[in-house]
Amino acid sequence: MTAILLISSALFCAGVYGLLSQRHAVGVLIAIELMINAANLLLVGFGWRTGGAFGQSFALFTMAIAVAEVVVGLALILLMYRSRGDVQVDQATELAQ
Amino acid sequence: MNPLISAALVALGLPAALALLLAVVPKLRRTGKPAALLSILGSLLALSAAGWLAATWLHDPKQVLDLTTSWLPQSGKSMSQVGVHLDGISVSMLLVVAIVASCVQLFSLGYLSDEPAPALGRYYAYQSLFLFSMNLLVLAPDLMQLFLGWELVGATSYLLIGFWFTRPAAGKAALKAFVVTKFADSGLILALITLVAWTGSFSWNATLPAGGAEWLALFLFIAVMGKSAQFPLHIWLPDAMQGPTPVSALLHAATMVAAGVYLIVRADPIFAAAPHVRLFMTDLGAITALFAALIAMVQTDIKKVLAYSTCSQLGYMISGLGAGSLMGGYFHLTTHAFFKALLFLAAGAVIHAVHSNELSDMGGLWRKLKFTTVAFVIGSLSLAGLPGLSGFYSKDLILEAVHESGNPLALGLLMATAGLTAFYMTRTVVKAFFGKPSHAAEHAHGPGPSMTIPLLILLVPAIGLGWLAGPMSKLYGRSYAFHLDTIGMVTIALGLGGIALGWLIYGMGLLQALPRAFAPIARIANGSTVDDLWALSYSKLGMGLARAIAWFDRYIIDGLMNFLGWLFMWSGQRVRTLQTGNVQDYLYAVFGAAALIALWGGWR
Amino acid sequence: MSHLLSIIIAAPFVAALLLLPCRSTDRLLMRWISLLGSLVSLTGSLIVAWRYDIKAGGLQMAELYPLVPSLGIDIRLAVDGWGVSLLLLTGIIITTGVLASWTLKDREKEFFALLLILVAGVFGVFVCQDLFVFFLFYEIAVLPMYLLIAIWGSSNKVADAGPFRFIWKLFDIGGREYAAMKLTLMLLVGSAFILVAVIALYQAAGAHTFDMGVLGAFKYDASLQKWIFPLVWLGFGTLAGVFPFHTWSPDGHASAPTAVSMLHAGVLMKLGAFGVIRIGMMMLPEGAHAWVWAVGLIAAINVLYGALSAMAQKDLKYIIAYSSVSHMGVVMLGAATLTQGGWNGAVYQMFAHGIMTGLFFALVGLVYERAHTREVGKMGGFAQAMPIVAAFFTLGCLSSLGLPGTAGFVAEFLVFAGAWSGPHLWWALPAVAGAFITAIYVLRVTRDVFWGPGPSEQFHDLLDARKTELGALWILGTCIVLFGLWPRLLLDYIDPATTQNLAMATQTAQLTPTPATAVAAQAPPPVAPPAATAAVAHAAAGGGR
Amino acid sequence: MSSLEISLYAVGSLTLACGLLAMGVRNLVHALLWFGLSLMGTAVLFAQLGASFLAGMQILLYVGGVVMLLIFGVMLTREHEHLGAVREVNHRIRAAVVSLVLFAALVMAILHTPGLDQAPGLASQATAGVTLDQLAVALLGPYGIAFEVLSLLLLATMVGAIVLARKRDPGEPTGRKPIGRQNLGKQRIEGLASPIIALPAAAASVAAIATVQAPTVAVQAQAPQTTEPAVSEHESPAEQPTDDTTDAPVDVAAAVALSAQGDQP
Repeated sequence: MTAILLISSALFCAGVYGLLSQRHAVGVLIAIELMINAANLLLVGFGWRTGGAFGQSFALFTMAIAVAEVVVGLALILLMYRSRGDVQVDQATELAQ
Repeated sequence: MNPLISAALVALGLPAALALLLAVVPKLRRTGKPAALLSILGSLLALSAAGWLAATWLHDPKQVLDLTTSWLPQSGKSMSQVGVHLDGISVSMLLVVAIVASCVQLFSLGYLSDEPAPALGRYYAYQSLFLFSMNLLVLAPDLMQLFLGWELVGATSYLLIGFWFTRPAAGKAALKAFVVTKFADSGLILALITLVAWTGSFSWNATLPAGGAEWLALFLFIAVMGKSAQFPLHIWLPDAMQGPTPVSALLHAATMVAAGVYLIVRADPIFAAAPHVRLFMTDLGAITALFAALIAMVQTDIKKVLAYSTCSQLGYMISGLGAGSLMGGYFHLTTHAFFKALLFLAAGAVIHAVHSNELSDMGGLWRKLKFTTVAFVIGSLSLAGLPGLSGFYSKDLILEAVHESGNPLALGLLMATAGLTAFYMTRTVVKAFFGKPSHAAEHAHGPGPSMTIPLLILLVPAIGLGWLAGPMSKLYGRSYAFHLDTIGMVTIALGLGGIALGWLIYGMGLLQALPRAFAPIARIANGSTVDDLWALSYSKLGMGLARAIAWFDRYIIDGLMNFLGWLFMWSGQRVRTLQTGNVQDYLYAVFGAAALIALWGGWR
Repeated sequence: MSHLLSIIIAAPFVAALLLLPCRSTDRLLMRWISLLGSLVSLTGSLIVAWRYDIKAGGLQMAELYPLVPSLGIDIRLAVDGWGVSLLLLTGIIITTGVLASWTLKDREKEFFALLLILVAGVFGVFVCQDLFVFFLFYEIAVLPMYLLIAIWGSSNKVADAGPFRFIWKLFDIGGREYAAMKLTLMLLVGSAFILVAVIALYQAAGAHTFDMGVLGAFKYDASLQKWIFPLVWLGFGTLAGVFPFHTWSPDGHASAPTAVSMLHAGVLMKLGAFGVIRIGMMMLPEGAHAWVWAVGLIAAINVLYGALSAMAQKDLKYIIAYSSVSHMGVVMLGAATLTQGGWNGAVYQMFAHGIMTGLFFALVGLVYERAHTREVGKMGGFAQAMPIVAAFFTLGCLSSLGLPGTAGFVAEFLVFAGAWSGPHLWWALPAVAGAFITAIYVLRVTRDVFWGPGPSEQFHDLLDARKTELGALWILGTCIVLFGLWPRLLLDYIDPATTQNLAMATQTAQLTPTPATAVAAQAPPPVAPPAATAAVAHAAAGGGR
Repeated sequence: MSSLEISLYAVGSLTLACGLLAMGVRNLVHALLWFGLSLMGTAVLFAQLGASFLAGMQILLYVGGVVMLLIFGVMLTREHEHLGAVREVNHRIRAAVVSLVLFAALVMAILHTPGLDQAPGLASQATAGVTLDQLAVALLGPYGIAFEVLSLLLLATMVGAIVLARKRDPGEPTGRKPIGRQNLGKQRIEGLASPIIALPAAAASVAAIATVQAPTVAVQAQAPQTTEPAVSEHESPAEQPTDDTTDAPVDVAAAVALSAQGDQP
């Protein structure tokens, strides 16, 4: 179990690193996916440890949601590209205005 | 109700009702003459009531009548009473006030005949208000009501001095008069609150704690100094001559300024227990008397001469009261009220005739204004203390009292003043009525009946009141019989000498070196010196402090408040820069915080 | 149970609601609705005064409507003698205020609605006997002021100087938005203090009621009182213009439109002083005793400082505004004496100053409307064009400097006497001096504005007071003289109430030497932990606004 | 250390390496490929943990769907060519520090938690894996509601993605409409209309979800009817906010009108 936890947290932290260091919006999306994967791994891992179908069921749900999220995210990236002409996350500072 | 009290209430209430009527019915006020006649009628009715009362009291001076009602309740009890208090003093004062006021109101009708109707109505509204206020003061059963009247006469004085409000000088003089007397009245307020703190009432007969009387008397005397124009608070009185001359006669010579003397008479139990203050009063009164007389010597404005003379005579009264002679002070108040009112009204007739206050615009008027000349001369002689006229008796009383109190300094000053008084009055008389007529005097016209009748009425007491000293002394429970002693003779000699000197210098043109010798003294003593000091202390000290405080308030206190606001806005701006709008920066915060919290949790 | 008091409070509210459906062109209708609303309140106040049984004293005409029973919040209305006088004052001021703003020509509907809502709050404060609702009404009375000043106000220029000059770049100092914002912010900071105090009192008493009678009878722990009293004092004192938290007042009053200045200086500032006495001194007697030296000292500063500041002002409205600061100092001074005379005087001064300052602001509004300037130096000789205004202004001045025969005298004199017979004698001296300085500046203003040779040519359309304005002036002027000549009209109400209230304010002070055990027996359940208090405070703040 | 653990560590470190590479390389397409590899590694881990169905789904959905989608996204935005995907060095260092601290904290927490590796009571059964039957029963039985919600979510996602990504017609106005009095009235009515349509739809959805037994079809049949026409007729709602952000002070009336406009789905 420790192994799964360690691997999962390592993956998650890799995702965090990506999330903070990526400039391209798609890169950010990848990082998020990676983190979701780490979470999924954890779900499956705990499901494996305690038995029963709950871990896998929720992992499945998460997967579906993640896919949906990617779709919306991509649509947003497209929109961002259309309205701003680039997809640089560090350039998009409209929130400050 | 006792008919006597009803009469007093008439004297008190009728002017009040008239003043109210004229104030709230503008239509009536704007008619002018009818309003004036109404007011005069009111004063005459008040006069007859006062006359009846006085006649009653002449018969039985010991009688005391009171009608009071609670005015200020405190802790369920009455702290202050208002009403009427009738005794010999108040009744006699009431009569003096009523006579002078009636004469002045009558005189004003002629004097102000050129005024537009609304202004005339306004004038008579003020006059009625004044009569009410003065009677309120005179009939006061305790110090509180006296204070009410005291302040109200101050206010009417303010209104009447500023009657010609389009003249900047009038406005200035009114303001000055009010502010100076108000300053002094702070003393009276202090006296009142001290009295009520010690005794729980405002009665002047209350028993005071040991040594308390000195304080009280001092506080009271500060107020008297303002109202009765004692040095150095006399500065408002000469300026107050900006008002119409009848007003000067009534308020600033006969009645209002004498209120200070009346206050001391009323509060005698307090003053009697305060020997130090009395000593101070004697000296200050004497100083004022001489000082004002010196200034009067060099005045060129007939009203200013009379104003400084009033100051000087008030100094006499204060000095006499300080010496412990109630009778002297009060009797001089009475005689002075009449002859000074006479002088002022006669001066008013002159001013009305030549349209100028300046002595240089007069001269040789006796040919045109015979009766006025007679009135003025008799008034002057009475003032100068010529034996047989009323002023002589009262002045003599004061001098004797001061002599008896063993105060040679004050006595010397007062004697010198007696000589000076005769001198400057002679100067005025000669300059105004004899000698070469000026251009304006050539075209002078005599006064109408509404102006001569009051003069005639006032002549009677100005001449003969001295003989009433005996009956009046009964008011104080003392007997009085005139006797001539050394002091009296010296005074007569000084007075005659002053007259002679004045006649020599101004009438015959001899001894011209003497006025030139006086010039430096007069310059030093000139009224404007003290005035300038006050003005300087006001504009530099008072206004300077005020400006500094206003600046401090606007730029430091308020500045601090603004600074506080600025500080919040500034820190907001600083904190705002944390919001870069960059999502990743926010994520740094999120994950960084999460990491730190997790670490912290692990640590524990 | 009579509904008189609730009618008085509700009438302006209802009038404000009735204004809402009016079309903005129905000017006359809206004015009449406002006037009627205020007249109903005024008449109600007069009836209250008529029906109030002076002999019986105490709180009368009680009404009770449960509001939040679970917290013990009820709308409890009742009046004592003080309430009667202050109700009368408010009724007079709102009526004359509506009359004085009869000619307003800018968004009347909103103006009158806000004004009436505000005054409903004021009425509420004066008759409310429930601490929470008291606070609620207080806030209702304070908040509309922002809009009233920011929308209908006027601005003036303030030269930049002093160490904080750099702020001028940031704020429009002297502007009406600035004035409105400053006023609102300062008063709200004050009410935050009050709220803390209110919650603390509620918690400490532990009686689960906000009934001021119950809370007032409760003996709070002395140390608790000592820290709550300053909160109450500063909180309400800000509204009463206590130095150095008075700076909202000159700017606010100068910027506010006529009726708002009248109401604010005339009545609202009294709310502050009333709050200090009612909550601070009566419910926290020991706290008051511990702090009264500071209250009196600051009040003495207020009197002199306000008067001197007024003396140096060049703007007519600022002069009156600073004189309000000075006169409110007299109120606070009277309150601080904790004597019968002082309290009588304080309440009387609330009334007298309210009427007087109402008159002043009505007149200044008139002058400003006609002359289009407020700078004293530019005016002169107005008496010839507007004699009535000049006459009433002079009357106001005379009352302001405490001339006998005007209401101002009675009030000031009572305070002087109270201070002189109290424990701190010397307080009377600055008060007397303040009255003297007041005489200087008010009379100088009268002279500069109204006297002298006729007005210069730029003032060609100086009209004298017109119908409704004349009505307002007459009402106020009559009150000044009436209550000055015959103070018993009010003192008969005030004096017994003062006796009772003063007993509340001094009762525990005498009980101080009670043995510790007895105190412990009476002691409240331990004060709620700070966190809980804060949470409740927070919740109440959320609910209250 | 059991063999399972060793293999887990092995596969896990590979997965991690791929993930790190995906986050580190400058070329976005390369990064995507590394990401795909990392996903496959996760699938292997799933399989090792007895979730073979999930492993399959992982490869199908993620590697087959998501990575492909992302590659399309990269292609569409044509950004990868001239700019690196990662930020400057100092940013990367900062990011590394934060993530390492986070990792350290997590590791600390994990290592301090006792009893993680003790065999639980059900361990034997657990290692045997979950059958597909069990999973299916769980999904449609106890987790039925979640399942339904998920289907709605997917639908909404679909609609949203279409709306967002839809290319604007050249003739369509770009800014917000000028607000005149007449317009305002009309827009108000329209603004009122959209909640009138939307509210019953939402209510119906909630009702459908609340009753677990309710057939999925009913929900799906109702929702498109109400939302689809609105989408095709009006401006897209998400464009409105982006317009708003550009000009800061908005008149209250205008803001109200805008929000009314924006309410139209």
